[in-house]
Amino acid sequence: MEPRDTELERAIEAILMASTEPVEPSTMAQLLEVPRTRVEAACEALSADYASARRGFVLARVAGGFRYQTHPELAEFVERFVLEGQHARLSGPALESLAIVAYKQPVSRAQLAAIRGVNVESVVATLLERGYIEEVGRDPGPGNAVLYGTTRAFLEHLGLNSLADLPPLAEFVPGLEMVEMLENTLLGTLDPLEEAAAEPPSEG
Amino acid sequence: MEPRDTELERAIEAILMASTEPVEPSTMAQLLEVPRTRVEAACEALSADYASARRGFVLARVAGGFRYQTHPELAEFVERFVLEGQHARLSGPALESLAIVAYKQPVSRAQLAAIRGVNVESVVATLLERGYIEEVGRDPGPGNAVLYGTTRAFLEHLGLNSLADLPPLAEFVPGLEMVEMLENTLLGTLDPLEEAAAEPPSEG
Amino acid sequence: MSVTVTTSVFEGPFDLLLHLITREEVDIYAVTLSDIVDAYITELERMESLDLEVATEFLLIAATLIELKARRLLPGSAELELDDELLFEERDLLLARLLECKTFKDAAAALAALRRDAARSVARRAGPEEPFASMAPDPLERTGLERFLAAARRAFTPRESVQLSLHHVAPIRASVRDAIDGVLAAIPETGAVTFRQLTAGITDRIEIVVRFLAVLELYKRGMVELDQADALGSLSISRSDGDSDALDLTGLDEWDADVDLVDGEEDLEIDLDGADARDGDEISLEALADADTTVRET
Repeated sequence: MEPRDTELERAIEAILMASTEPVEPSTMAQLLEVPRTRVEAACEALSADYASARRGFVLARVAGGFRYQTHPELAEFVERFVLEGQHARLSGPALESLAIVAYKQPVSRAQLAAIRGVNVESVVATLLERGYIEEVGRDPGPGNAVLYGTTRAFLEHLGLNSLADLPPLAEFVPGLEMVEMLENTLLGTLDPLEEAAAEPPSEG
Repeated sequence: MEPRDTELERAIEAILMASTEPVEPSTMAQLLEVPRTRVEAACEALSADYASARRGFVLARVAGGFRYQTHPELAEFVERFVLEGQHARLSGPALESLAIVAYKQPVSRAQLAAIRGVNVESVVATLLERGYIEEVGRDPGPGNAVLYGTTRAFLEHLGLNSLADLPPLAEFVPGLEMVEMLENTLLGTLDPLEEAAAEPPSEG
Repeated sequence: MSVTVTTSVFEGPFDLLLHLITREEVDIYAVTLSDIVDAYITELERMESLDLEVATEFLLIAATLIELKARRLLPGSAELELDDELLFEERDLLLARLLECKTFKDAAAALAALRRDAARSVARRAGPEEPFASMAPDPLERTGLERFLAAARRAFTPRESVQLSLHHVAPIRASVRDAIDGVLAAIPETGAVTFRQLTAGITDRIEIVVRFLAVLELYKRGMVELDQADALGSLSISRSDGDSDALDLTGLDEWDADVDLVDGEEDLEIDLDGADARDGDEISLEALADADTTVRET
């Protein structure tokens, strides 16, 4: 392990304190004329310092950069103080569409609509307005549909460093029990009870 | 001397980190439900901590309040960062709205929303705050909507002498029918389908 | 045109159907297809006047459900056999779409949880103090004329017309049969493989769903054993004991859902500023109700 470079750490602290958004290690490396790896090591050392000294703030890695933010344990006090930034929450449909964009990007409006089964015009407008998604290109196929992807603001909003930090989609593929339930209800060929229940065409 | 109250200090650190303005001790005292003198003592203890640990930031007392700022010894790096390292940019939606104001001025908030197809409230607030747009009059029609236009600062920042220096719309706008559609939109013939697509007020 | 819609309508037909099927989780066998169809139609009837765009998908799914119900009420009936293959495809697709819907619903819930955690921290936004604050160049200056003009171009480009697919299913090229081959090849002779390993590197979720269906099919045929320690745990798949190497694929016809719908695809283009499309705003549910009645009378 290398010895700690206090002067480098101090410079990083000053820069991060002056920044309004996460600062990428490469930006700091360039400004401070040191290798990127040393910046990252210094940030980690600082972060550990703050944690062991039980500071009320943390040095977090978000959207590819480092930033100061309040310690989650103190949310109660901070919430009382700061009203800003508390965006209106997203509706269920908006959140589900955002999840689809996050995992399927780049994705067109039509693809999104096909998965959701409904028109997504207004939901896409909301997500664009909030800055969580943006145009990232055009479909090369006929129609040249606009393709959407998630933004830095999306990562910041979720407190993620990169898209790779999203939980893998495979985690959400429904469990066996759920599949069986859907299957039994829709297909219904396996279950004798079900077939018995089908015999009188009862009036609903 | 009283024993140090670590929990109080942590809460103060979090509040100061979240604030964009200096925070008065009386405000913190009220919020944290402790006497003002204890808040001041805690701030002084923190400030001494940072100094003895040679942090890159200081807890300064400014205009009656406390705030974090960079350590004067590191001014060189902060200056370099502010000049070169910051990526403060306007968001896509803000820039698009600004473009509409620039080309269509004077324009009302409702007209802007009609073209952008989304709520423009927060975007207009940002542009006003930055001084890129300003009120230039009132719509003579019903409602007397505020009309916006771009400012001198807008031109200066883009390196233009006058609005006449903006490339004409036709140069990059494809075809006449588009312009017609745009004019129709500006005249307020909102598309009914689009109204139908308004977001439901649901919350997931 | 003003449309009053319930939340469930706006969440879409798959959400609605999923909700109807899963709301009585206590006893899964207590829910019959008949109940679901009735409840679904009831929901549809509650939507008094439907926006064409919203209605189409709902109606297509209602039609599939009614078909399935009709098929169920006439077990072994010869007349329906011609349509069977098509119907099986439809229901497999419907199942796949429901699983997909559920997948993204859960993913959305996970995002919401991340967001809740993230919201407990507030980032420092104060920026630099003076004199540094006034040194910072203006954001617009950094933007430059070129990027500004690009934004203008975007702002003044007419928005795309909405593509409304008349099919309630997207073109799917994955076949359960192919997936079965793939799954079988991937299961080691001894030991188990997890579902995640089976789907490693697959990014298209419909492919994942089809793989899942393939695993289930193999399970039904007694060719593989499934083990899932807990409800959300990983699913491990191993070969059944005494598994004969001969795989009888002839019985797979029913499952051969090589559902490439590209040929039959008809897209209805609705131009946002075209007036024509609005004639069909009000969609009567009578036709559907009739179909339902017919089924009941049979």
